[in-house]
Amino acid sequence: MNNYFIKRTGRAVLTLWVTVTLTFGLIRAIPGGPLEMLRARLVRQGVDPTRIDAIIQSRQEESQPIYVEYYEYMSSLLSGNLGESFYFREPVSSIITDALPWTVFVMVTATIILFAIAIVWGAIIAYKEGSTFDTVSSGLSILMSSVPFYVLGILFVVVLSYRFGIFPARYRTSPGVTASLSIQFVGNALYHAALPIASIVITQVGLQTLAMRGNSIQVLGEDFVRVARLRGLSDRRIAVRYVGRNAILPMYTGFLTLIGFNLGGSVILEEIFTYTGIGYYMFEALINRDYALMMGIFLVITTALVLSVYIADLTYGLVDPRVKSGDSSEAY
Amino acid sequence: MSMDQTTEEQVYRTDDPIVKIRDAAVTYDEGESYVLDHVSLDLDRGEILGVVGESGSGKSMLASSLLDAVPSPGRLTGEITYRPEGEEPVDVLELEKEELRSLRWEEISMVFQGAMNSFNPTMDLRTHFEETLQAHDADIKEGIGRAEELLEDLYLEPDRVLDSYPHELSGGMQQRALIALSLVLEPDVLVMDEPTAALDLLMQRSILMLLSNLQEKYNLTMVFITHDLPLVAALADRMAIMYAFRLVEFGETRDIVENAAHPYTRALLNSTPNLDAPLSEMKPIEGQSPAPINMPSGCAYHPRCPLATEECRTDVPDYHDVGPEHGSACYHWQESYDEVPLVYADSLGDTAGGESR
Amino acid sequence: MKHTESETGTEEEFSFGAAQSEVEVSTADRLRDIYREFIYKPGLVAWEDNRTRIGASILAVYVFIGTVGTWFYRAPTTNQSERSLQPFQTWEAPLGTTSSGEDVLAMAIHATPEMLIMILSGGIFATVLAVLIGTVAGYKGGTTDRVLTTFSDVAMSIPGLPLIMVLAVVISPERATVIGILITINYWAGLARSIRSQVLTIREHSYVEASRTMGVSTPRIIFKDVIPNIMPYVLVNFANAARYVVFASVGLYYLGILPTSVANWGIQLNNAYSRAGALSGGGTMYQLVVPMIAIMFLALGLILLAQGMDRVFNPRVRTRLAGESESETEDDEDAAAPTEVMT
Amino acid sequence: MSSDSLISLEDVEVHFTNESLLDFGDTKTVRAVDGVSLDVEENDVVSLVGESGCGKTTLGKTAIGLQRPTGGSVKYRGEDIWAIRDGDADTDTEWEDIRTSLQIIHQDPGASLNPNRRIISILSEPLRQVNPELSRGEKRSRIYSLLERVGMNPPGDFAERYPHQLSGGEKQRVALCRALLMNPDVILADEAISALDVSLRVEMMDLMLDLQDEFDTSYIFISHDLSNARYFSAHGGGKIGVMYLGELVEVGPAEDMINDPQHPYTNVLRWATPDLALRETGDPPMRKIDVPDPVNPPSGCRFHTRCPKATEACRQETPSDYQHGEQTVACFREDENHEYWDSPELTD
Amino acid sequence: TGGNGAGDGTHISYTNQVPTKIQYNPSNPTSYSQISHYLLFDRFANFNFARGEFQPYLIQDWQFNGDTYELSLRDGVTWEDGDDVTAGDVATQLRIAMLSGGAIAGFTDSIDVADEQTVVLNLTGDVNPQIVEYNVLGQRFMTQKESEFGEYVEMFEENPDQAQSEIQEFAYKDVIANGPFTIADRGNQQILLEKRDEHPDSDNINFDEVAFRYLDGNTAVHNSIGANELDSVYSVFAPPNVVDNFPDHIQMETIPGKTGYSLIPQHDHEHAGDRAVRQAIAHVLDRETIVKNVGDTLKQVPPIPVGIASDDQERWIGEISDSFDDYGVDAQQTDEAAQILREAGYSQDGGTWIDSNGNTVELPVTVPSGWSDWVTATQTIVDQLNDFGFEAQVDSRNFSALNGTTWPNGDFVLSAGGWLPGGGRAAYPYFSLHHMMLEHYRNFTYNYGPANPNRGGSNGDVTVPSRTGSGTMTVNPSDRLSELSETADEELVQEVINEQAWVTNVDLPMIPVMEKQEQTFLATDEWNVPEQGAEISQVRWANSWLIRQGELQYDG
Ligand SMILES: Nc1ncnc2c1ncn2[C@@H]1O[C@H](COP(=O)(O)OP(=O)(O)OP(=O)(O)O)[C@@H](O)[C@H]1O
Ligand SMILES: Nc1ncnc2c1ncn2[C@@H]1O[C@H](COP(=O)(O)OP(=O)(O)OP(=O)(O)O)[C@@H](O)[C@H]1O
Ligand SMILES: [Mg+2]
Ligand SMILES: [Mg+2]
Repeated sequence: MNNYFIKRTGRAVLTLWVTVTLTFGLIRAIPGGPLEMLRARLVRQGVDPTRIDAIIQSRQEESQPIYVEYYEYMSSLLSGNLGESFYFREPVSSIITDALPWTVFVMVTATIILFAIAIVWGAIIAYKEGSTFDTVSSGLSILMSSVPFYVLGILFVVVLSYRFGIFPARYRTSPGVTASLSIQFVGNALYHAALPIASIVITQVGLQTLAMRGNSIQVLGEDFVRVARLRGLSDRRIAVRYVGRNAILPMYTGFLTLIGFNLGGSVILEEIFTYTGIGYYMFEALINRDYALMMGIFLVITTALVLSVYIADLTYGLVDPRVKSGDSSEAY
Repeated sequence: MSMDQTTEEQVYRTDDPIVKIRDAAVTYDEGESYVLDHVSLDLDRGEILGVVGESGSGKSMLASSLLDAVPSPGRLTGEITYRPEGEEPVDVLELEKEELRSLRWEEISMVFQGAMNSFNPTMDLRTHFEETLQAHDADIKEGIGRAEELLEDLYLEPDRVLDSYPHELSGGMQQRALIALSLVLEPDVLVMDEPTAALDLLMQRSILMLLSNLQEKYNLTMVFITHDLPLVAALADRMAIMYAFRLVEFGETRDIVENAAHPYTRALLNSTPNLDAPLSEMKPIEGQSPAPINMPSGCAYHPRCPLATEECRTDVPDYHDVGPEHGSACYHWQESYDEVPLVYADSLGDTAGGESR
Repeated sequence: MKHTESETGTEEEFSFGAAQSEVEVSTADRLRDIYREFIYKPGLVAWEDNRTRIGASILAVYVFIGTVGTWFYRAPTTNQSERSLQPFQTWEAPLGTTSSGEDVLAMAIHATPEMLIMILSGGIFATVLAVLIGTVAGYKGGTTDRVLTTFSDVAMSIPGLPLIMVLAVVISPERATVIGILITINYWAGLARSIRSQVLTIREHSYVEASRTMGVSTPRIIFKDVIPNIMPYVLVNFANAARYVVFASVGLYYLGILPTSVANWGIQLNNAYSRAGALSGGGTMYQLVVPMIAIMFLALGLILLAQGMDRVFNPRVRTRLAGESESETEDDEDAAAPTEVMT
Repeated sequence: MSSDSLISLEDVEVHFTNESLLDFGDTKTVRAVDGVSLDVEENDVVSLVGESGCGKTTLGKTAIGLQRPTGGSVKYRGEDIWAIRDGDADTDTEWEDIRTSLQIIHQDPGASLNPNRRIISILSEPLRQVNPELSRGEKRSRIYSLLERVGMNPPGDFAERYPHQLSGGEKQRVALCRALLMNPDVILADEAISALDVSLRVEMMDLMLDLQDEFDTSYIFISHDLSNARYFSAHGGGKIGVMYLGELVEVGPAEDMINDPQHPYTNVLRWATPDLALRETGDPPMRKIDVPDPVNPPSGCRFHTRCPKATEACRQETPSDYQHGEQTVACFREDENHEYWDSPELTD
Repeated sequence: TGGNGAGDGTHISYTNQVPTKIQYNPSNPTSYSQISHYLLFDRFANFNFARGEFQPYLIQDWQFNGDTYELSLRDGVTWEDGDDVTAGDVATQLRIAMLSGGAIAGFTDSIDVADEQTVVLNLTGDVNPQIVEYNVLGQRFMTQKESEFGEYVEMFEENPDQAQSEIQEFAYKDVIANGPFTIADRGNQQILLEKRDEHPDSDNINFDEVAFRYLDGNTAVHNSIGANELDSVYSVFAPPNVVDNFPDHIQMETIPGKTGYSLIPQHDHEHAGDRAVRQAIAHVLDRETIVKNVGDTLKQVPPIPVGIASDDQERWIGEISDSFDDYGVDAQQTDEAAQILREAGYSQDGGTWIDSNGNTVELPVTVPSGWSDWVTATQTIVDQLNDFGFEAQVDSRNFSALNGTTWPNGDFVLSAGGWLPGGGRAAYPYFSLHHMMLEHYRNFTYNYGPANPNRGGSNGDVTVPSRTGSGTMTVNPSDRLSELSETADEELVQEVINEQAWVTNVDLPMIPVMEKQEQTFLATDEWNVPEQGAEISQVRWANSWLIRQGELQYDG
């Protein structure tokens, strides 16, 4: 279509490739390959030692020189094949297909909610700059940001799940609830996602609110807002079209990249809530040295990150008329 | 000093003022110091008034006062009366929020210093026009028609400009578009606060020229604020000179230029390069203008004034009648003629009113 | 160079008008200058702002605990007190003990120095690398820029937490410094990118051009003209990186991914969770709460400092508070540095 | 063009090719400076005037070696500075010497001083470059005496301040001091007074002119205000150049340019320069207000789209330089025999 | 009953595997079922830890006849598809085990089907019948039906490599059950079993469903127990304070884990390799305190540091236990330790022990990070060693690094490691002594002289003071254990065991510290179960075994 588009796409692809290669190398460097982990697991299962040796022996043949593995991995990647999970004995792609929607659901919902809150709250604080409300809100924002999301997650589990039993402590849905588009299913899924989402929202909303506050205060000081007031525009319109729009714009890329970032954070979050999304499997894969699965999930998260930055770059021109796509609108 | 307020007698009234300003004062610190120090002035119907002063002398405060739009947390006191033709006078500072909203832009509108930032960068210009019309319950179609005509009067292509975003226009074009926006509701009074400061001279002059055409066409009353005295000289009917938040001299433009009766005005005139005059020494004004927090006592200009006497140091001078409609807040206005000679005096005679090549 | 050719001429040229009496600058003066410039005034400004004041106090408490505190308070060992003591029962172990009789307070206190080292190393690593790459890329432009930008692009695209986890397993870091660096292994990238774009603007400033015109060397321009300008931003991000180090390290310890050779609140969390059954209502919540509070206050201190810090480096605010006069009032303070928000 | 001019520009072109500044897709070339020749002598003052965006700054920076021209040559004392820069020149002149000899003062007094450094530190920088052997005390005393010289008393007080503690005029003086401490041959004053209050401009210009004699420098003075340019050039005994869309349309001694402008565009500038004579402003002596797009400059004489005197010939053909007394003018009206006189006037 | 309102008597237990991923082919090591197969398939026999012997189940009787070993099947057991469970099925299962490298291959020539109900193992030469018994019956479930798995046996004969890999790949998910339950439903969160009325023991069961709910990690299980969501739990670790917090109706059963924490010395190390130092360490350790620190519901204290599991010491060496050194079960015997060290030429320098060369005795203890009970034990050990004057510290390392490099390379001074091989088998001293002296199952290269070469040893002799009186004795553990494995003579068995146990007690190839306890929890509110500690519950795992035996019944 045009120069910038092609260049930017090229760079995204290059980035992906380098990342894939790098992670491929890194993951191979993990001490204790899958076989050692398998041995450990068999020992724990009480399989008799001679059989363990036999099993390990028979699996040994599976490993190949690293460049062959790399070549094969890359070529099968290109054909859409992510390989098979060593631990789960299942195609990686099927594990990811099963897990990814849930993670995306939690993280995207959380990020959208937190931005929605941050934008409204931040704007209101900005309007009341200097008031007690401002002081209290800013203080609260800072306070909330000083809690790591997993700490809040643990607290939620302890208090809301274990102590009071208000929310479920684990799972994507209750046992026995099958996936369908029924209200029961959706409601159940939301119910189970409530705590993970809440722990992300609450711990991350503070800084975004402060950012929005800062942006809004800056915009409020702009001449065009003053002129708009003089022109007799309604306060509502000024708040939305003038202050809101211009203050939100700088947060747009932050929004997309935070989604990508949070996908990476799902490793801890899902572990705490036993939420079998990609983060959960990432952890399992790491523990079990399941290279293929690890790579697959790594790749998915990386792609999400690259993609979100890519989309941010390409679409920034659409949301901000000052920047035509292709101008210096890099997300970072 | 803030105690002595100008009395009614000292105001040079005009017959049919469209806006009467009495004792307008702006303070940012509960009256500790004033950034507009009790200014009284009449704005004649249909005239162009030029307000000239150094940076920070309170010009913008005066301009904002006319619309009761002093940036918060500033406090405006005094009396500002708007007298529409054939209707009851309106006390601007007493208006309800809604009334003020309709007074602004419909009756008195304003072009700001720095047009570059007067448009919402994320909205095209048509929307700016439409929302303004809408906010004042005007007919949008008719209004846009008027806007197109105005833009054309300002040498702009209406369609292109209306469909552009602010950043797609050059500074001069934005400035003209802003002028069109300020006139779209057909106000009676247009206040312009250094509308051209950021532009190059050619554009400034072009806009000035267009403004005088518009003023005739729409029968506008205009207040034109600038720090560039020669710029307004050709445009304004009357001029008001501000120094340190006060009005120090006012009068008809020709009177001011030829017979300035305040040492500050004269020094200002002297420091201005002048093309038509033979090359001679121009004289800068020594020293700096005061800040609101440490204003000199008495006449604020006395630390820089060659004529300053003890009196100047202690008492704020009243306005002295210098000529018809011409006042000067100086005890020594008469001496100033000789003590501060106008360096271009010689050139005035033969070129005044003459045609340029 | 010119001065060597026309030494005397230059001398003459400069000996104009009112001869200046000898201007003596003693070393003491310079030291006092430095003190005023880099300690007294920033301190004054910092103190003026509630956020920095509280933030700095909190951090000071941590530093105190991490240095002096570890000297005065006993190190944790097993069976130093009765097992599973609840908090506030005895002076011997004010915050209770674990099920193997370790003093919980001692554990929390003795985890502090390592955490501070981790923060420092991570923060310094991330910011120094980001500043280096960001400024060089931004200032140099061209191929250098393209290479460095691609490099940071890639670094940024690798998902941070998973990468750190993999690396943690690969190298099993045992030293706090290494862990700090590991955690910020790609944190710098985003920072480098935003520094780069700021440098792109700064390098167009006319004072930079003036320096170039004078033939000032590039490194000197970068250090004198460019970096001081991004300093507030960098420091804010140092604090943010530090907070990230706290969060990530504790998280990784909690998950049991980092070796337990370094004392850490995350290990306490992990113990409380997996051994003491704090989550299951074994009456051992205090073992969970103590490290949580330690983490949260440290993070709070860092955020407060970050939020308030940009003022310290703004010379405008600095001189105003230091009681020097200002002749101009019209310019506003520089807009606060944009806050890069990443957990 | 004499080769012993301090600086001589020959047929200089500066074209900016930008891929994404205006629109993505095909690249656009801004012809910021197009075929300009100009000499700056020792102790000379050359003022450049013209509308915003006409290329004054670009030309100025090219002249002092801050901008590499895409065509033509820039010579310093007869030697091509870019050849020296690239090490291609066969000469003793060092790039460092040239670099220190050509200095700049910027328009915005605020932006041209590093807000994080004290005045003393800002002013020490040039001495560091030129006289690195000076002791701290010596540097300080030189700076103090120069500060006194430009009227900043007491220097000790000013030296310890930060830029934001100075007024606009004072900042600009510091910028001037900084340039002077390099002991330069040429100072480019790019709109150096435009941002100052009217009352301060004259003072600043006078100061610069005073120092011109003391320091033996030449100035390239950029302004959009013809009267300032005249004041400066006339007092410095130099010339004024009028630029339009990257081209130099008229150059000549200051007084001649004011009193007897030849090019219609010079006339326009003259019209635009306000004075106190209270003439009726009248309509501008041009057909359009807005400047054409520098990416697609008009054919022929670039001014033809706005020129009140343009004819069909101006659209077709580019005028060459004509000599009118001491002025050099690029307009057909100087050539009495040109077909210009016969072609139909442009009206749109 | 369980939290999910299965008031009709669904027994809810837990699994720590993602239910959809569980598979039931024992030859496939990945995702092999950990609990549900206890109800889906009949086990050959069940080892009772209290009695120390197998209880017949699918295999009703077993007979050692010198060169054959005969197994007799229970009558009336059928597969879900209607077929009977036959000797052919049992033979298939055993053949696959033998062919795929199981320990059976070590003493079995071939496996024959004598008749519908009888399988005969033809033994190779002399073999200790106990060893055969443990290997054939231990932890074996009737899963590999001949009609389903028979092809692999053939394949093994033609192409062992292919067979090996194919059978390992085969994820047996659509199972044909033969136990009292079969799979009704699997979801992401639970696997649901329903009763099979055809099973001979189904009459013992008065409820229809068993659900294994997926719970990840001990804490989740603790909480579910606390929240009354589970009716039984197998093998979960709950420290005392957690157990104390469980509702009153939760009954805990423990069985010995037959494995546990010991310090494995690097015998090449100048200090750890010195018997005097090892004995000193053993004296210095207060095992009781260590176990208390870790949690006494989780661990038990081995009465004597010796190569025999704690509970089995009484049975095997009970009569002569007085002659063994217990090194102080609940005391830090520092005087004894100091004396031993002094005699061996060590001395104290400002509280710290140095050897005759003046080198400080530094004893870092390597432990897998994240194994929190082991880390706690290690910390306590290190503290005790430091108290005594050794320079010890915790050296915690990544488990995979330990497993992959540290242990196989012998890169440690003292390492935490298991001193028993685990499972019912470990109750027989042959296995535990073999594990301690010859071949540690986790690939520890600890360079103990008598150990097998692949563990850094040379199968050499060892000389120790004689147990009964003065003088010393020199034995070759490797040879003696071989003897043990090949004899059916009870006296010889006892003699070798006594002798080798003594060697481990004196020479301390490893220093046993504690033994793991496996906990099982049973809810008694709606379920009738035997009283706590009943002999019948001392099995793996009580919940499944009691159900089959009619000892766990719904009473809601
Ligand atoms: N928000 C404010 N708070 C305090 N003082 C203010 C504020 N805004 C303006 N001032 C002061 O009011 C005085 C007058 O300001 P004003 O803007 O009217 O000057 P001006 O004549 O328009 O100057 P310029 O030519 O620079 O626009 C100045 O001294 C300024 O510092
Ligand atoms: N670095 C650059 N890249 C691309 N285009 C440029 C660059 N610098 C200048 N230009 C363009 O070159 C033209 C001339 O610019 P220049 O700054 O020389 O004008 P000027 O006469 O100094 O204007 P002003 O009076 O506004 O300072 C303008 O159209 C400008 O947009
Ligand atoms: Mg103003
Ligand atoms: Mg310019």
